[in-house]
Parts: sequence; structure tokens; C-alpha cells
Amino acid sequence: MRVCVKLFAAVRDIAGDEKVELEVSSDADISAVRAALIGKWPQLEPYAQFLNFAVNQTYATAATRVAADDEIACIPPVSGG
Amino acid sequence: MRVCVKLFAAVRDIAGDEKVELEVSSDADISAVRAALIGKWPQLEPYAQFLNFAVNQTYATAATRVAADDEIACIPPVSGG
Amino acid sequence: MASLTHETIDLQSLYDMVATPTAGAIVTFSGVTRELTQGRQTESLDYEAYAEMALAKLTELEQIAKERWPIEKCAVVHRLGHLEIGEASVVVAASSAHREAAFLAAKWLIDTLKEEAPIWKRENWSDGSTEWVHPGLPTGDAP
Amino acid sequence: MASLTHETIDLQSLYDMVATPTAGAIVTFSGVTRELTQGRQTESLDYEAYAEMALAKLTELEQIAKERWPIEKCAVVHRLGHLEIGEASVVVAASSAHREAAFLAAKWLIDTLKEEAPIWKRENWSDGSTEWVHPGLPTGDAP
Repeated sequence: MRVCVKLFAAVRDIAGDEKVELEVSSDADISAVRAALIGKWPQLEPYAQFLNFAVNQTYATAATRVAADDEIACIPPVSGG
Repeated sequence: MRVCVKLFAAVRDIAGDEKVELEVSSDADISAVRAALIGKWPQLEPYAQFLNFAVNQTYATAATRVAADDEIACIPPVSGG
Repeated sequence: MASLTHETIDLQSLYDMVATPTAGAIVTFSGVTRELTQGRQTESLDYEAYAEMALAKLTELEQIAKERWPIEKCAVVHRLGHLEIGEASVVVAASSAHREAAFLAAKWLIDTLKEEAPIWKRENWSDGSTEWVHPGLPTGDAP
Repeated sequence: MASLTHETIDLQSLYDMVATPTAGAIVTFSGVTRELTQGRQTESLDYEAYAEMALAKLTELEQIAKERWPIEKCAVVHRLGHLEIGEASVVVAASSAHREAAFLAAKWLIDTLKEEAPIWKRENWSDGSTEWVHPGLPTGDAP
């Protein structure tokens, strides 16, 4: 299936877009989404372990399953405040 | 000697004046000033142990000696803030 | 930058007093007149001070706070005279490079001024009676 | 009462949001753009957020704070977009009957939003370079 992932800050700058489409298997979880993202942008590889993800605006774990219509976002380490 | 004592809040209301003159011995300390104050207004007796004093705008102890031209103040328990 | 005032305290002006390019954190504390104190209805308050000593004491507390925590600046202003419900009786502000120090200094300043500054409040209760607040004094027919 | 804004944050309006007749204490925390960060000169900052989630997260933190401490109200506003030195990037306010709770809740809110809110800042250094701040990411030729 095809999922859409929102990107922010340095990750968005590297990918050059605020939103990317990734092809993942129909039973994909966040670890599969992460792998697909790194596969598309190998420059992100050193940061892979530091990237969190959110599904439908809630922090997800590596095992969180995703569906094609989920709102998925890649959340690099935050620095608000 | 004659010393002048500034009064505040409930103590001032009881004495009816914001400034009182008290007659004390020439080697008087704050405990003597306290005793002279209570002697003049026996209604203050229940509160005597709760009354602090300041000499020249600094908190004093019972043993602090006073002079005729010192600025002496009776400081009942504070409630600012 | 301690002061006593009979006017409404302006929070923004306290903030501006402690703002500085090296400060990344600014904490303010405002003490506000409440409607209910231990179940009794307060109509208004009056504050009075031994003004010269109170100002010296507040200035001394600011100095101690600056020695004790890595703060950039701090300021304290205490209101005197008649206050209606909801008005601030005291505002403390502290600025620091990192937030911990500003929080600790502001907390210590308000805690300590409440114990040491020669300032008193009088509760004007809604039943028409008034009462100087002297913590620890025997109650009942207290002055 | 969480919000995100591209405008200057008004401290007084945050104070007014949490003021209430039962509150005797109001604490505010302002996070301010500093001129120097670890020795480097900052020219300005830009903040961006995953806005919908950031707003949901700030609202959730306000709820948790209200459950954890006896506070009356709390409010958080985070600035987005371009900020000059000295401007507030975030303001937190909390009110409570007694001061302890307002201090603790305000401190927890700023500590926790810095860890959890999906908001990022970009340092615009005085040498003309810019850098997204991602704590923990490998440095050097970091993105």
C-alpha cells in the first residue's frame, strides 16, 4: 500500500518536500515505514534511530501498525520551548 | 531616657497612635522597650511574645541595646505577599 | 529594583525590568487577592508597610537571590493601600540563562518576603468587620 | 487554552486567561530568544510545528497538569515563525489558590512541552549559517 508521511525541520529539508509517499506492505508497522523512508533518502541513515513517528497525531512505537489513510508524521528530536 | 517607637497594624490600632514615646533606663535593650510598651498598653500583654522589634530598620533581638536617637519599630507578625 | 506602590502593579513592566539579552527564561509570580479565605468572604484588603525598612529588606532579598542562584536580574514590587478582589498585591520577576534558576529564585523571593518584609494586610470581610492578619497571634478577641 | 501563534505573545493576556477569583497565585514562565548559545552568536530564530499535533499535545499537557496539581487554570502559547533576539518563543501561565501548585505546574508544563511537543527551532547564526536544532542527533555534518 501507499502511505503518506509528513516531514519536518531538518528531515523535511533533506527530503526537499513536506510530504512524501512511500510504498509499504499492507501489514506495515512504523519500523517498516522508517525503513522505507531511509531507503528513499539514504542521507537520513545516521539519524534513523533518533526519528520518532506519530500516527494520527499520537506518538507511535516501532510496532504500531499503519493503514493507508492514517496521518503519519516523522518527528525528529524536538526543540520547542 | 526617652525612646520613640513606631507602631503598625493591630498594635498601632490598639495604641491609637503610629508613634509612641516610652521612658526606659539609659542602658535599655529591646526587652526593656517591650516591657515599657506592654506596661503602657496592658491590652498588648497576650501578644508580647509575638512582637518583634527593629532598630534602625534591622531586626533586633531581645538583647539589642537601644539609644535615644535610634529608630525603633515594633513589628507584629507580618502578612505581606 | 525593589519598590512599593499605591498604584496597580503592571506585570509587563516587571517583565521588562528583568529582560536582558543573556536571559533565556523569565519567571513571574503574582500574589492576588482571593475572594475566599478559609471559607470567609473577603470584600477587599488593605496593605500597610514600615516602608523604609520594607524597601531595604526587599532590596536585601534581591541581593541574596542573586548570590544564591545564577540569575541575571530580579525585581519585586509590593502594593500598598486598598486592594479589590483580583488585584495583585505583590509581583516578583526573575530572569536567568536557564530556567531552573529563575523558578527557584522567584519561589524563594516570594516565600522569604512573606516571612521577613514588614508589611501587613487587613482583611475587610463581607460582613463589614475588619481584621489585621498577624499569623501566630492568639485569635478570639485578638487585636 | 493552548494555542500557537505567529504574533508577538502578550504576557498580560496569558495572565488574564488564568486569573480567577479563587486564584491567589499566578506564575508565568516565558522562554526568550538569547543572544548567545554555548558561545555562538544567534541572530534570530525560526520555529515550526506539526501544528495540529502540537496543539493536541499542549492541550493534553494542560489536562494532565490540572489532574496532577490543585491548580485553577493554566494556559500555554507557543510562537511560530521568525523571532528576533529577546522575543518570547513560549509563555506558560498557571493559577492556584496557594502558590506551591502554580510554581510546580508551570515548571512541569515547560519541562514537558520541551520534551514532547512537536515543535522545532532553527538557529540563524550571526555568521549567516542556519541549523535546525535536533537534540541528540549526531553533529558535524548533521542535517
